[in-house]
Amino acid sequence: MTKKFDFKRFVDDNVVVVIFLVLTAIATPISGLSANYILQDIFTRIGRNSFLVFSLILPIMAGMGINFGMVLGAMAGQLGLIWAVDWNISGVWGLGFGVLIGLPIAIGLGIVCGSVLNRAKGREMATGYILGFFMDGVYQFVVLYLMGAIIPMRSAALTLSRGYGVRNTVNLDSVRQSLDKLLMVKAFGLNFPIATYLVIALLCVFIIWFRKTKLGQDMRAIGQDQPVSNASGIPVEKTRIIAIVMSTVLAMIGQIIFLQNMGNMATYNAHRQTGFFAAAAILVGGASVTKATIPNVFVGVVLLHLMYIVMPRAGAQLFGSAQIGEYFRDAFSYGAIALALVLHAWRKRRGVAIDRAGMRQNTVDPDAKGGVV
Amino acid sequence: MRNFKEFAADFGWPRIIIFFFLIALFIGAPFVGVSVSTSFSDVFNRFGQNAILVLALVPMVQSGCGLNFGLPVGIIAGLLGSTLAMQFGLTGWFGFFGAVAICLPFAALFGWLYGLLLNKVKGEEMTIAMYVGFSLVTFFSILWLLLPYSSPAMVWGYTGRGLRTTITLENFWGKILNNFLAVRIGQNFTFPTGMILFVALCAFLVYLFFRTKTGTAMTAVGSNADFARAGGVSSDKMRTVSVMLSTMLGAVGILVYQQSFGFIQLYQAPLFMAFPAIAALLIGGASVNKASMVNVLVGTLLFQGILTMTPSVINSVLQTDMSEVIRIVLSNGMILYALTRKTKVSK
Amino acid sequence: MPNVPPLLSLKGISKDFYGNTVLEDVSFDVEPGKIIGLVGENGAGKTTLMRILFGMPVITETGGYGGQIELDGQPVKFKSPFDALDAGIGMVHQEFSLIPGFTTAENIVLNREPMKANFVCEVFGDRMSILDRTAMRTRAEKAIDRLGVKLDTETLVSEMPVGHKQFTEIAREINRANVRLLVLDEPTAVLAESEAEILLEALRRLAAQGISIIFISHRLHEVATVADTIVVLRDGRVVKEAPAAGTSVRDIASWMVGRSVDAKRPDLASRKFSGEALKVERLWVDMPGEAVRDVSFTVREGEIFGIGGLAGQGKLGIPNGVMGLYAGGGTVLLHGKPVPLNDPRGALSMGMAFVSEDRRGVGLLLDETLEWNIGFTAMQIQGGYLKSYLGGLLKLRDEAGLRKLAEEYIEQLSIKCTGPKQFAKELSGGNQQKICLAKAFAVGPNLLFVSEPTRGIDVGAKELVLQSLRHYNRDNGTTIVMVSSELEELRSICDRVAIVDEGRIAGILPPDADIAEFGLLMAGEVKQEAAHA
Amino acid sequence: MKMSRVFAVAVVSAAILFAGCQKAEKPAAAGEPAKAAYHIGVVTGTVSQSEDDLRGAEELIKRYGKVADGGMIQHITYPDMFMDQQETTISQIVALADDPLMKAIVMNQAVPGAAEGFKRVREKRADILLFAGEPHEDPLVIEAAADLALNSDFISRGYTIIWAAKELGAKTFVHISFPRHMSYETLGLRRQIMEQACIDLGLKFAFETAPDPTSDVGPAGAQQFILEKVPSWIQKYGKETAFFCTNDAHTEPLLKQLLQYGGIFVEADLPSPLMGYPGALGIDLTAEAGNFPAILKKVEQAVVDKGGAGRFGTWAYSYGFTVTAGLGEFAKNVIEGKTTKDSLSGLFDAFAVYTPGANWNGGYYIDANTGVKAKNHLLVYMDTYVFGKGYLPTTKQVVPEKYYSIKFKK
Repeated sequence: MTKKFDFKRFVDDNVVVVIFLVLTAIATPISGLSANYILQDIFTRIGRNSFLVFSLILPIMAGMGINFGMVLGAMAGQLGLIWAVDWNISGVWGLGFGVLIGLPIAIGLGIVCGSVLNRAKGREMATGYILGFFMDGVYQFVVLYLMGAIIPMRSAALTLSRGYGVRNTVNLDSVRQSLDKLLMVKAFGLNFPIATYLVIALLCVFIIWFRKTKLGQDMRAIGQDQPVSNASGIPVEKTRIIAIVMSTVLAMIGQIIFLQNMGNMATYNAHRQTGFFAAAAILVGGASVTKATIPNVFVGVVLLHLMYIVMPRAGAQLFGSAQIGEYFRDAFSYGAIALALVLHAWRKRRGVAIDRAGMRQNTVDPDAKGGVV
Repeated sequence: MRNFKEFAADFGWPRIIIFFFLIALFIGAPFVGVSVSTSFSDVFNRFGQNAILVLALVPMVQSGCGLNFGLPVGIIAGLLGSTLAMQFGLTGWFGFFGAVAICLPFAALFGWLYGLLLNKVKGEEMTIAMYVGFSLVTFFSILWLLLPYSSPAMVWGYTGRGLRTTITLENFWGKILNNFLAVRIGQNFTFPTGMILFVALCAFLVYLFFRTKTGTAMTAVGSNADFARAGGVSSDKMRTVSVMLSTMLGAVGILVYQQSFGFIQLYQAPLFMAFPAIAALLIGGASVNKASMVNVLVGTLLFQGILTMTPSVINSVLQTDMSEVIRIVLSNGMILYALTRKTKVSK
Repeated sequence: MPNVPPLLSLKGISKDFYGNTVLEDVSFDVEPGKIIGLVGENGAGKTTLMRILFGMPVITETGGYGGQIELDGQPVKFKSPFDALDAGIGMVHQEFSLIPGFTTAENIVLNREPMKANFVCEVFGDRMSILDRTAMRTRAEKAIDRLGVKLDTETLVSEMPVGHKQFTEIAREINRANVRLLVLDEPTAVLAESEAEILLEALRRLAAQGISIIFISHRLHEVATVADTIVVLRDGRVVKEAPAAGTSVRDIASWMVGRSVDAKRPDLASRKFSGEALKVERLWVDMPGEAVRDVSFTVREGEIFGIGGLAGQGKLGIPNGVMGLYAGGGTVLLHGKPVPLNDPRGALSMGMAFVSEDRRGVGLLLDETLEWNIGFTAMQIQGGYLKSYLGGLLKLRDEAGLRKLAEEYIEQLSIKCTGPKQFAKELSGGNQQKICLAKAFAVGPNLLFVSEPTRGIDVGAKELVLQSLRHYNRDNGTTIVMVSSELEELRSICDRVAIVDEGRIAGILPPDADIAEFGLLMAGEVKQEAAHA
Repeated sequence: MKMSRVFAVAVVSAAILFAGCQKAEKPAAAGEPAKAAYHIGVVTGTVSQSEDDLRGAEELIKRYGKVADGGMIQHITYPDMFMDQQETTISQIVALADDPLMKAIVMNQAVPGAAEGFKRVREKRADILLFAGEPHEDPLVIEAAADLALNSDFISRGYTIIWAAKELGAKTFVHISFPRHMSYETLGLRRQIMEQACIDLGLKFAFETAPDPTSDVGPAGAQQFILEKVPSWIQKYGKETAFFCTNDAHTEPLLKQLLQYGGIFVEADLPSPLMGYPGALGIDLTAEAGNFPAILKKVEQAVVDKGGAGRFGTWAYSYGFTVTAGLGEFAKNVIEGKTTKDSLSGLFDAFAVYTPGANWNGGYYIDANTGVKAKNHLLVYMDTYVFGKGYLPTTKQVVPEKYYSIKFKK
């Protein structure tokens, strides 16, 4: 670690962050939105999204890349909320009830997901992504055909009029923003959902604490070198499953926090893109598929959502067409993930090459370096 | 019995189950009032429509780049080809092959760039390909609005600027391959001879390609990159060639799809093309690193068969719309199965 | 202490792999606080012996072993390496097994971290305990102190020099509470001379603390200086067990390689060579585990040139470097023309061919047919076995030609297979090797590199492979450079044999030279002279 | 290192925001003379989702200028994947309220997330008028959030479409939809009314399922299904069958096939001369751009040429276009005090600006379950225009009272 601030190296290490900073820096003034609005939206979105993004940290630590299987956790959270609404438990208690219901489901799904990913070592990300699609089908089957038919439902407002299946949109009025409003503090003309922040802070503390545990240490070890960890007696497969289970459970809670702020839930769609947005956020925050930290999460959530807030408007102003702004936002978010993944993969390969070159210095006689490489 | 077991292991249980499921659907169809001849006609039609898109996956699988989740890259090139051909006012055979001629250089260029990119990210091709596809499609959504297309048949009617979401090919080259030498039997059955012939031609060309020196080298790269290197073959170059080929086939594939479908579909539509194609190839028995013409043909037939039959038959039987769920579980389950299968390639 | 049983006692250990005897009646004792130097050529059975001692699963999977291992006079049988670890046996492998992003201390206590229990453990078990960082550091420091070396506990492994990594590994093993016996497999191979000195010193300290050590090394002078007793393995037997005091390096070397029969090469006199086929000057090759540092030699036209040496010394790097498979530098001339390095195609185009030592990894397309395997290089490099259509516009594989080619070689090399369409992975090792040879022959090379042609194949097939090389050389006058770990083999077929040690040519000898000479070259004892060879 | 990064980001973000506000305030300081006194926010889909809605917004911009140029209209769009990305929809709506001059927000279509967005705007700025066109959420939900919700009259049209189909000679009526739509109260209820009306008017009712274009098959798969199925449907039900589908994406292939194989099409779910016909027939409308009567004429010509005279209908003006533009106009009038937000005639006057010569009808929504008449939820419809035949007096029809009391149930 060099003390001296090396600008080039800083840019090099944080290319994705820098690109985003520059982009938003250009877009923000163009959008013409007020600082008050942007800040308020950012603060709301931090509360809403960062928990979900946090659920990605542990699998990255365990060397499994970005856990696109976290949508399974989101589904579990939605099931929990559906029941909370169905049983008409309102307020924070409703959220707690949702978590309670979601917990066993998330653990079960996490074990399934972890086992599947263990069978697909080396391509966890693509597999997790497809697993999300696959489970989406199962989720639809459960929610659309079993609920109300086999699984009893009480509320008529929730069930489709045909007698079974849950409605397309579930109105979450009974729990709407119950966590956010538990301790809403007004300051500088902005609202701060302190209770939500506390929950997130608690999670941060948990993650910091968890890194210090034996299990956390084992995950880090596995993340860096599986064979060595295995040889030293760490149960690799089991630990990987635990990492995914924890990620799924966190995603479940995260989705509940997300939805309580949203106030309503697209029953069949809300979970679909959680993995995508969370991944985008953490990558934009400068994490790689092998290394992620708490600051990555916050930097990522702030930057990505800042872009989401300003980009459509900026695009609209720039091109004189609202829809181009919208496409602009879409293209950029996909492009950002692609770029981040490419840069990381490329840098990893370059790192290996540099390592080899370094080894060469050790092994190859300097006198012999007469030839051309 | 042992023979059957071996055969089953070789052919793969999921395929056998799907095969019998499809048979059952066909047997059950008349009982729920679904016309079998129409169904056959639809299956052939869809087979021809999708086969080249599935075929487009083969080169990249063979060269070890994995499943091409970035198929939209090729599709975009195809869309450029057909929209430009339309803009230039080409119609009929001239239009279709004009579109092919225009799209190929684009596809080659895109494929080359895309190949260079994939060579830089070996080992993570699939995830990255997925996002490259997404970002290119969304980027082109902007371009469809901004590019100075002016042919009245394709721009938004109200303002005369920007391309429509769907553009009809009716007065251009819609169904031109389908109708060529088409055989009509009875009222409901039409065999799209021209399209099937074109598919056969493409499949044959790909088959021939894999018998050339380059094709042989490409297969070797996918089978064992170190062997190929020791044999003086550059794996990066072969991979790039395979990506270009895949992209070009994807472009031609979407043109065939469009002429049969009757519309050009822009904006988000290309996003939905890659997954069915991949599922079809895998159902056909391909693995992540080995695919053959048989896999393509069998897979497309089975997958499109399921796609045609489940909505009509299952929904009629169960009186629900369960087919959606079945299809999602089936196609993604197939991809999942392939990804988690212990790779058969011995090292 | 006559009545105290030895710490470890191996009694009549024997082991065979599918009828192939690897160890036969190996017995020796390890007394507490003593250092045993275990030496032997590649394939002498050192690795298998250590695997048995360690209870590696591969041993039980292949039918177990004969004889008995006693620890403190009690017979033991380890089911897994963890049992061995529990019994107080530690092992340091040749390749590092460290977590790169962890610090020295973290690696030393890996999976044995001291922990502080907390209430969460009551519910979720021990793995939720907090690591006790201070205790970790203390324990690591203690282990390092026992070694008597200087290591910073907070340095990341990835940022350490090689020597420190080695010390970290050893410290990890001795950090175990009950460690009594340490097995070190070539611990000095990657170390510079000065670092090796420190390591040997550390070993002595450990021995003085009562820890027994089995020290495996090819650097005989190290073995001679540090060990109390020297055990020499050859062809699976203990040929000598002698106290180190009073034993010279030369003695050890000749025990190690010595065989009763000396190679008789009556044919040598009749072999005449003219001109220079290959000239290698100051070649370096960056092949992991087989680095070549500075190699120069000349091969004469029509000669069979042997390259020998122990594993990991760089002999494999030479053909791989010349053929461009690994990054390298230096000058290589083929018939006076420079060979482009780092360019396999360039090397092949000049008419050279290579049979790789990594048969399954590099040599074969396991999932393709024999025809493909044999004809591939010829097709890619020389454009052979292609048929023109449409006046040369389209060139397709000549399937008939390929089949004929394959049939020819199947016949000629008597390859056992069902036919040219069989898949390469279905053949036995020996026949796979013949396919690799056929692939190289099919190019009609003017210079052929053959690397470890007989590795892992049975005796009968071995002879056949060597025979076909000999014939090919005689019949076509092709120059052959053969790399092998088996000295006997080299001596039986080559016209000259070069021995590689630590990435350099230690010396070049005629095949019928005294066996001890070879032994000394391998042990790196005559580096000074070698520089001029 | 870590903290420095967070800090760097924080500092730069703050700098950006500061710069942003500076710039945002600049035009105000400059004080351009042509500046509008208040602003109206318009939220629509993109062209690929719903062209007409967006064109309505463009028409408003044409008339009243865009905010960036000192005009009145601030136009934004919701995401194409609005079901998956509600977060963006909500943010976009709330962002409009950021403008202190914003006095009204018009959203057409009010996709899921609209009610929540409106709620948030209310919490922040109670003075902003919130108009929801064609809401997707349940009536009670959107009524609670919006000042005015406006649907195409799914109750009256449930009867009138069947009536019109009968007028055009249909013996069977086929309703094409899928579960997601059928779970919308508005669409599901209309289907029940249609079924009842068929019984009363002596038509055969049939329900067909087609894939949802927002599912993983995408619009392409959904359209493919329609293309394949229409011929066999015609066979099954005969040529004297009227088809109706609830989804825009289905409309285009349906029209194409009906024109070829026979069949009747009364009007689309969201009728417009631009809906389906130009795409299905590949009509060149460049010369007529922006002029609905001319477009209608051209489309009519094309349909008649195809032999569809007397069998195909639409509304003479685009519903989506009119709702966007009309609600915008209405908002303007309300803000300027020319009318009040609960004035039915005021609304129809605003609509008339964009639909000269057309007849509108409609009324307040009555919840069938509670029997309560909503004060801020309007249902509207206009006369059906049949190509080659002219207007059908749809709006003159008296819808029997009993249809208003049918409850959404199956």
